[in-house]
Amino acid sequence: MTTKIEQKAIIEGLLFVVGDEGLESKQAADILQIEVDEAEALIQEMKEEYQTEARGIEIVEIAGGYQFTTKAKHISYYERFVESPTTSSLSQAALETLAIIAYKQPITRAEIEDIRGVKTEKPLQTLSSKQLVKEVGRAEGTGRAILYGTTRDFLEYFGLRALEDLPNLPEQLGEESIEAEADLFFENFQDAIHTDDKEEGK
Amino acid sequence: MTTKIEQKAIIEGLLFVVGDEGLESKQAADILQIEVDEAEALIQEMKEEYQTEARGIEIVEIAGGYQFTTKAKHISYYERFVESPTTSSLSQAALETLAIIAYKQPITRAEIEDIRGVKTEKPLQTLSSKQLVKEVGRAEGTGRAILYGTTRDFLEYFGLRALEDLPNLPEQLGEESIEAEADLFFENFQDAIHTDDKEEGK
Amino acid sequence: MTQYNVRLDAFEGPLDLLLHLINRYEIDIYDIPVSQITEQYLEYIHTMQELQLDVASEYLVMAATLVAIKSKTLLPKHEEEDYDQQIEMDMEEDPRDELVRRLIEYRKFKEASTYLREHEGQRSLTYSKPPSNLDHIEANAEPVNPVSNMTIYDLVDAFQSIFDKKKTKKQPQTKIDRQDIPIDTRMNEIVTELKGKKGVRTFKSLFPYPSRDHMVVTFLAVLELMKTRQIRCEQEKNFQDIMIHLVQEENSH
Repeated sequence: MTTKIEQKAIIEGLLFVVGDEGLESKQAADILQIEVDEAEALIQEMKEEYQTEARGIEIVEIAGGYQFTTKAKHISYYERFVESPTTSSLSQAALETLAIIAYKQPITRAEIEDIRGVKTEKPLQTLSSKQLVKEVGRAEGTGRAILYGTTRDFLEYFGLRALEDLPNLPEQLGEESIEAEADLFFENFQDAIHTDDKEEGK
Repeated sequence: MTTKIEQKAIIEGLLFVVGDEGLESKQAADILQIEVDEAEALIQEMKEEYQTEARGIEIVEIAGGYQFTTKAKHISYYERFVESPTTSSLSQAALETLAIIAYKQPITRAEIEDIRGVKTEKPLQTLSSKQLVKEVGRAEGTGRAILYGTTRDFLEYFGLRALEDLPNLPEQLGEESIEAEADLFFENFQDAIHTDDKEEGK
Repeated sequence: MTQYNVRLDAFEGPLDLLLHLINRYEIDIYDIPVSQITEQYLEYIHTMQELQLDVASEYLVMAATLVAIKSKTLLPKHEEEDYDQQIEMDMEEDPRDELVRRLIEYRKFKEASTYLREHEGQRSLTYSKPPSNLDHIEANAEPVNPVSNMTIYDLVDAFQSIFDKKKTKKQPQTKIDRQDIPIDTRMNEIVTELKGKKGVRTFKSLFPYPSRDHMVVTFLAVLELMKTRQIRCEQEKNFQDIMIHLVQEENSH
């Protein structure tokens, strides 16, 4: 019989070992030979405990599993040392394409292009090669076009627990979101400017 | 100015990030902008602290660098983890790699990566450790890259008497090439347009 | 020039550009003043062309769509019998409806992409680690069959899927060279053509190539020539050929 403290220690070790593949509470339960909700409760307690100043890692839930990550507030220390986890952020074209796939999957390229109003081959290629989307089947009818869907890496990349975490699509956008959009447009400039700055500053 | 507690938290994060590459006390000192012996002292203190029952990982010194490992006394739990079905089933990446090796053996890693279009180090490692593929020779020429092939276990697991029993690969679908041709004209525009603007992943 | 490059980069296509114009001129998306937006849109396209930036064919198609909507809204109501008119009022959609629907649909995903962008940013602040190599841990139990849930045909499928993926990655090869057709060039061509044919040609004869690109540019060139009063269009009856007349310059010698 293991004590609760030991159980937590074992979960810590397991979380370390699985890395970004993540650990499901079911797996933890099987290994500790306890009930799933017990394991879940332990992990939740640990999640809290890691929030203390004294810890440099924390538990996050991504793609249905728990995993350790470093804390965002320490990023400046790690940046000096290791390459950033997402060195290159996705282009706006890729991001829009990804948003459409995430909400409308399974979806064909033609359907995506219908929504975006532009050809989408290159963004799709980028997303496939980054393994953020994959073929999930073939559409019926002539041509049997490829149907695209998101991958586990997609959830991992954006730190999402599940597809259900995505907010509902706004049905009607009010004044606020129009302003937000204008802001986004401005941010695009900012982003572009910042990228240059960083490169210069290196 | 960071407190000692924070400094330890940052070292914890660093140790987590470096994994089995290890962290030297000199590196920790540079990042925290403190003296090397200060960093060394901090790490030694942490080493002690991790010895408590409550922790599932500990700090070990290997080849002049510090790194996290799991605790030896928990080995039975990791064994259970390794044996668990979720751990043992193959990922899509591993399955694809296995398919390529099965049909194209003997084949080098570079050739597999050429076909898949992505890095294949990890899937290959998985397949080797599960005894599905093995080194069957060396390629000619400089580098003498490892040639991979499938194992006896592979045949056994899939219930095949010999490699000749592998089903034929389906011919490329005619419909698809027709579709591709029809698209060619407009992709022509798209390509030219995309060449100079929109750098993906910027 | 640089400034315009940034602007070009900032748009993801004709819908994005339209949304920008709608925001900039504080236009109600449900009641778009088509004339105004068309003018702004075309002006933008012209600027890009003047700067010799490539204008994607999608932008030109949208230009044609806008012009088509504009002309539909400008068409006088048919003066037919009352009940016909009634039916038409019921049946006929606002010509802007389809465009509005597309703009709103596109805007939803543009919004959604900002959500993803935020998460991407957050995520980039934390590091995770790859799974540890546990090969050294020997399982006590019988070695597990790692493919127990699969058949050999799953392997064939996996192989097939690699080639399907490759297909989407393949850069198409084609011998046709892309043709740049700036509207200005096409306008000059049309004027020259008209001069050679005593100043009159049929509308149809201006579209010798079955190329979408060429057709759109030609159509825009005709509109532009009409606007600048270099040509005049005449049609005697419904469905008859439209005749294009070169407007003789007053100070011509």
